Amino acid sequence: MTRRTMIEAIRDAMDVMMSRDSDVVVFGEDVGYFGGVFRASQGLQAKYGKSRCFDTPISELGIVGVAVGMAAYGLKPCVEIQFADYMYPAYDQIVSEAARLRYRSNGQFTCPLVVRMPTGGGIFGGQTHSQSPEALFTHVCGIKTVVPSNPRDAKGLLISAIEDPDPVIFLEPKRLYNGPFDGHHDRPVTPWSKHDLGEVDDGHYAIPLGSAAIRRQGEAVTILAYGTMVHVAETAVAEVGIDAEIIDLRSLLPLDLDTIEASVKKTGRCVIVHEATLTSGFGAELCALVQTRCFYHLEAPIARVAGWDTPYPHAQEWDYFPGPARIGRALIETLEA
Amino acid sequence: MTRRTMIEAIRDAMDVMMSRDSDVVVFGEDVGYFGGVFRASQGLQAKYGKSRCFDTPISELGIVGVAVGMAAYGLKPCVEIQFADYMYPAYDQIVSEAARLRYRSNGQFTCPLVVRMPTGGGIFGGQTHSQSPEALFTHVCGIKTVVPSNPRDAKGLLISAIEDPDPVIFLEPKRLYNGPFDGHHDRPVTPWSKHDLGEVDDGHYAIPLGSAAIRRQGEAVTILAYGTMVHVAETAVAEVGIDAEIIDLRSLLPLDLDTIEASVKKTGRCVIVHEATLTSGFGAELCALVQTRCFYHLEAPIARVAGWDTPYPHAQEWDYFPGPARIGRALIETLEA
Amino acid sequence: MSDPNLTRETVIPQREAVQSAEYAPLKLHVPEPAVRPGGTPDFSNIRIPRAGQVDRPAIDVDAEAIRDLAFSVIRVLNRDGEAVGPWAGALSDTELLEGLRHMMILRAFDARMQTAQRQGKTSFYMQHMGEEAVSCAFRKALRPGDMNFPTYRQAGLLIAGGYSLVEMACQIYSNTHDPLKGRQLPVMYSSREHGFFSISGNLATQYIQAVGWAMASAIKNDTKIAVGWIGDGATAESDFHAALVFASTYRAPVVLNIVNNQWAISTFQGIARGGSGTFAARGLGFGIPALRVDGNDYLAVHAVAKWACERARRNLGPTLIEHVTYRVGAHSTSDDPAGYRPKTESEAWPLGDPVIRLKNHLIVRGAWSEERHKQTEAEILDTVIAAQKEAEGYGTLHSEQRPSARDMFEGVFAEMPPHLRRQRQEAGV
Amino acid sequence: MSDPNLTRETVIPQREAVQSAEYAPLKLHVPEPAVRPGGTPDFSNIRIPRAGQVDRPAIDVDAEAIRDLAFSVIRVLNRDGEAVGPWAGALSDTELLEGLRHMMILRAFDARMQTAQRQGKTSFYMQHMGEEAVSCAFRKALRPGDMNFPTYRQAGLLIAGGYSLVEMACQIYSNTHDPLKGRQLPVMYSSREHGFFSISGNLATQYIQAVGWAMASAIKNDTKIAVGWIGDGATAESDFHAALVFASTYRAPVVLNIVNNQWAISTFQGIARGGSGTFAARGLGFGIPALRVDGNDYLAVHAVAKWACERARRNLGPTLIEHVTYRVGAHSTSDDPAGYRPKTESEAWPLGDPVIRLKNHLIVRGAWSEERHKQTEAEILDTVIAAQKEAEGYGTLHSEQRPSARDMFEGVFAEMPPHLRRQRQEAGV
Ligand SMILES: Cc1ncc(C[n+]2csc(CCOP(=O)(O)OP(=O)(O)O)c2C)c(N)n1
Ligand SMILES: Cc1ncc(C[n+]2csc(CCOP(=O)(O)OP(=O)(O)O)c2C)c(N)n1
Ligand SMILES: [Mg+2]
Ligand SMILES: [Mg+2]
Repeated sequence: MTRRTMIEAIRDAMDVMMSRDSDVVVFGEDVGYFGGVFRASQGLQAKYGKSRCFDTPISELGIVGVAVGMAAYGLKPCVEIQFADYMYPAYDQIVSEAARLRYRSNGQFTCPLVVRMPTGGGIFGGQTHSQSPEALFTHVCGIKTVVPSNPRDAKGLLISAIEDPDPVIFLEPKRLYNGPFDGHHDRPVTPWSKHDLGEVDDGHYAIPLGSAAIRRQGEAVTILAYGTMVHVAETAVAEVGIDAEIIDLRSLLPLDLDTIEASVKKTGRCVIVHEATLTSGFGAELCALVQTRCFYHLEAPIARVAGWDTPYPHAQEWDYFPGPARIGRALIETLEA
Repeated sequence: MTRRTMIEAIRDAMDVMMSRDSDVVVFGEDVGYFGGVFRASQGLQAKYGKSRCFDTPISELGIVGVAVGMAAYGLKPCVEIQFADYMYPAYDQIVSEAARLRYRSNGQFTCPLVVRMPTGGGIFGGQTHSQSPEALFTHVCGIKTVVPSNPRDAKGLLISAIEDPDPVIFLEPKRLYNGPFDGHHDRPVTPWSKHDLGEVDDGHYAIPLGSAAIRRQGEAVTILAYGTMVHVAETAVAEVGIDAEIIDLRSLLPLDLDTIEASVKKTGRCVIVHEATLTSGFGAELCALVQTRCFYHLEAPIARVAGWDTPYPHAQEWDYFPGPARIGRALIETLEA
Repeated sequence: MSDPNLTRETVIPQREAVQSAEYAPLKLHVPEPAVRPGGTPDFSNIRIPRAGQVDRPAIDVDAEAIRDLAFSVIRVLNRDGEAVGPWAGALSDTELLEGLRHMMILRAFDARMQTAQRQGKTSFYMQHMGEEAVSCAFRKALRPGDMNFPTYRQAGLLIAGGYSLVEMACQIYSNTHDPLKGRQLPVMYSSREHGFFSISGNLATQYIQAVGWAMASAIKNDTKIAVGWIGDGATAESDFHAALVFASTYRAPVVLNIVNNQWAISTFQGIARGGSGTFAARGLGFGIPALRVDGNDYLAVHAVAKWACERARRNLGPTLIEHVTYRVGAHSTSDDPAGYRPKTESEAWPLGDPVIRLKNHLIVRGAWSEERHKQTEAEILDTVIAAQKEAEGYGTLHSEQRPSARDMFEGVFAEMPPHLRRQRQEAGV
Repeated sequence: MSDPNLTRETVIPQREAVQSAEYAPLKLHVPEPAVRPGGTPDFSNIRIPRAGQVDRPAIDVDAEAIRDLAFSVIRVLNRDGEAVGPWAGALSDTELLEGLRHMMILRAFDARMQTAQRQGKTSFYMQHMGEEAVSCAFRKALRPGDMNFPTYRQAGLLIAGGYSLVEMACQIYSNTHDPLKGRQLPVMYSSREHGFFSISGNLATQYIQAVGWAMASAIKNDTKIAVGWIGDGATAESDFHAALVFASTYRAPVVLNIVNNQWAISTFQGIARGGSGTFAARGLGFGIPALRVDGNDYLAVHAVAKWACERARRNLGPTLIEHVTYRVGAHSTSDDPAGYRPKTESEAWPLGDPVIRLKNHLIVRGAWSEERHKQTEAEILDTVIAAQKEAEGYGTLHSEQRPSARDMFEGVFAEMPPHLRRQRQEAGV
């Protein structure tokens, strides 16, 4: 057991898998010698050599494209897209190729591939360093989408992702890399070393994809969140003093619908939180599922708190970010409805 | 007033706009001399010359990329992506560029651009000639998404799209090009000449983006549909003999939420139908909006009937397609709930 | 620039008189093919070097040293049916006879399937007419374990690789024996065993994957190589660039083929090629050795393939090959070329027919005769018909015998996740 | 191949001994820069032709005829500070003094903003140190109405184009006077009026748009031209390929610049370039005239820019220019190069400093002196500080004076659709 930041936990997951399985290779822009702009792969090239961990040309299409070919050969590439905002050039290779290969070849070729990418705002990154494109992945059949909210999960989920026989999109909320974020940007940052979930087991362990974690038990309302928003929701709940149940989805597809359903049936109310723009965000799918499954248990409309339907602005970052105040308001409205 | 197929109506819209406005240019793969694989631009090169209507290299990125540059210059490009399934290479230019340009330049540069693309299945096109990617557009702020269901709308909406000062994605259900489709693939095809909405006004007329059309008035349940599914829903309603209200959304973003809300508040029940895969499809957003807006009026869970979460298969096309039987079943369940 | 494949369009002078002081209005240049329907096909402007003229460099040559090869055409069979020059001499009578047989099978199979589609037995078909030599000859330069990343017009790789015609037909018919369970459009074959990667309906995507597969082989210190395939039109796609960038940077053991059959549906090659003269020229911008070969010359394709594969196997890196050929038929069963090119254009095509040229060569060699050819044609037709019949016994697209709706839900993931299980249940299958 | 810009990596012999019969295991080649931190910077392997050596061809020259220019470096200023050769002589003393001034302003502005970022007045900054000549000199070859499609390292286009330093600083501070209303990351300027297209945070996307803009100009029979900008690293992106394809096909009136500053964040240029020797070589695969220029030589950049712009204006089509320069500073304020290259590498860079070289040239010309230079430096600093102060009067990023939340909702569309109006209402703004 070691105290680790989320970046260290992610690095550790790759390290563990590279040492266990010589088919695991790691590459991306600035990923090799330098170890990545967020330092996730620091030291891996020195440890495993240049043909297991290397720099690539700036071509997200190329990164995922060669990874698909490598995965078809039999390797297990774990590649980095420097920011999720830059995944679009690779989107065709993800959607039309990685996601479809097993199906269209009837299993002759498969694509055990992990695409890691930092997501979300909170670092004044403006519209091209802040996006949360998870809904663009959950709509695509044939890929899994994972969003960890803490170092312990990040490591266990990334190990599962690398071991998974199918392509996994691994979204890393960059605002959480160095510490949990309570949603108050004006308060000092808490480091992971001060947080329980910063305690990360050494060596190999896997957290299965498709199992949510209940971060807080509660009776009054169910909050569905993932990534950064788990922590922000915790703050909101503490601040409005409501007995909410907070579910950290961890994996959006496959989704742990049983846990969600049980909780909403218990509380009768549901608030969904994400940082991505509202319209057609993953919250819409969650909302649709919950209303179908729990229709007769719902005592209030399901609320969604999300990023506004605008690009992520630079100066107005905290007007955009769905912080504790907005979540708190939605909780109260949902309880009073 | 002339009887027109949907392809003819679309061609007519481009023709009308090209003759009114010398800034309108039309291009894409096979679009110039040949007039497009679906013949939408047939005759336009001959009429307006090679620099207003021309063939492009096979690069969807390039097609949309040059169109963004042209739009910034001041032209109004109306480009064709041969099949919606091939829009992914252009997705970055659509999401990161066309959709963001006005915002990030504070209106110095704008992007009055239309991207036409045939969507949907029903022609045994397999997984790469059948997709309906509308939800991948509705999640992106800064673009509008339109789906006509008949020749009259297609022309009026396309004219609005070309006149719109912002980028519009114009999705054309290819199964409707030659006639309305009742969802029974084994029955003879009805041509548009036999359908009221095949009567298309000559010359210029615009149907505003953001206004839905009520295709059938009804009291028992509201059906939300667009494109091909409007006609399939009509068949289903006729077959199960239910007094459903059928709303043809026509434009998904902007969305005519008022019409939807009024209808669901009246009927108390709602079935949403689309051909795209279920998870994170546009139906999820519709479902989320309806449950929030109409929560206290809903007497049954909102049902979604959609394509399964698999690639669109070739041989099992009609197992995949959400036909009248599945819609009918959902209607009955919703009424009996 | 000596470009033996110039169409008339590129001969139009590119220069305009330089005007003084003020600037004249700009004009958009839109390339046009030499002739359109109604015109008389004319390839007289295409300069084809005589067979045997082009040098055969050492495999470890520098790309720069052979840049002329990107603007010439390597040819082995001359007008008299003889194999001449430094690229000749690699294949025995037996091998050549086998090659002829493969091309004849492909042609016969195409004809049958084309008709089957017209008869409503399937939805779609794409034939190879005129391009048979490219994939058939290339396949014979490969070794077991090598992997092709083909487009939809390289079924010759399967036929020359010994894949079963019955399985091919079953895939086309989407029947109960379709190895791909009805999921894929006809001709979108896949056979890992035969070194044939699953075809994507999306153009070009597989080109960069070929490079990735080759890089994987190098990472694992394997000896297998990868082969990428792309059409002239599809070279405009992004994946083509990515492939060249990555292949060049990591010196991937890959052969990158461009099949220039002059057309991309209705669009002539000049639109994708722009001002470069040839497609092979693209490789020069990356320091990748680039060759053009007579794609209708079985011996030339094979010799160039061998050369390039040997480079890859010796860890000397990628090679780009432009196969100059002509798409004689329609783009697919959904296309009619009469709308965009003269009907008789294929007859004017100066590189002839690959089957006839190899047949003539074998006759000149004394290893073949018109009679034996006719006889073989008949035999092959019987074989193909038998395979077709067998496949039809397992069903055709609109028959009752077809893959099940259950098959539709399988294989999206290795293990079916709960939401898909629920959907399958809802579908009642 | 004569490549004056070879790093040591490319000198390693590419050939391996050809082995017989069985094949040796393949190996992945991963290019490496000549030196890493701890090593001694060494550019001795970079061959720089003497100034004045490279011919100046006619503007209607064939791309093929000048392919050597893609492997050489056009230089005007020699070691003694004289302007020599066929590319010299275009600029007057006044013009050169103005150019010097622009570069000095850019450098001073960079220094102040860099510090402002460290002081927390904004979130991020990117400087131009070492590359000032490229954008400052290029701008002077343009005419009113021409449009640049820049990356984040061409602020010289704005400064040399007369854009206000105050507005630049306001954009960087995201304050109440930010012309982009706080929506964009610092340095992502936009000024249509100054021929400066809105910068995208996404690399390369604007390259193909430049081609589209140029095509539009040609379609409208206008006389304006477009200029694309891209970094060495970003040439690997797909948009680069699309731009070359479309520019080549439609002979778009566009100049396509590659600023090769040797680094892409931590990645040396050899990763993006692969085996091609130079980036300019990419143009040869498209029949696009391609030139390399000493990017630290104001006169050379200007002369080459003029040549290429003239081509575009005369409807002669696109030109590709590789500007050979060096990124002296960190990639951005988020970066520290000590982690990936020797600290003193910039001092070893053989093409010198663009400001000093132009200064020396002006002194040699008798139009300048060390004193006047110092004096001007001080004046410029005052001007820049005054602009900065004025901007700070309108607020800095974390101050109270900033664009409103209302501004966040505006401008997504020309007219705000109902769902956004609802959201703005919900936000209470
Ligand atoms: C990404 C993508 N865009 C467009 C298409 C539609 N399409 C199918 S084949 C084709 C022409 C391809 O021409 P070429 O590459 O020359 O190959 P050929 O058919 O001549 O063998 C086009 C445009 C596609 N399949 N994929
Ligand atoms: C599509 C995309 N991918 C990745 C990035 C992250 N990124 C920003 S700058 C940069 C390096 C660019 O290097 P180069 O093109 O050489 O330009 P330079 O910074 O040297 O001027 C990278 C990888 C990005 N902005 N956009
Ligand atoms: Mg072709
Ligand atoms: Mg650079």
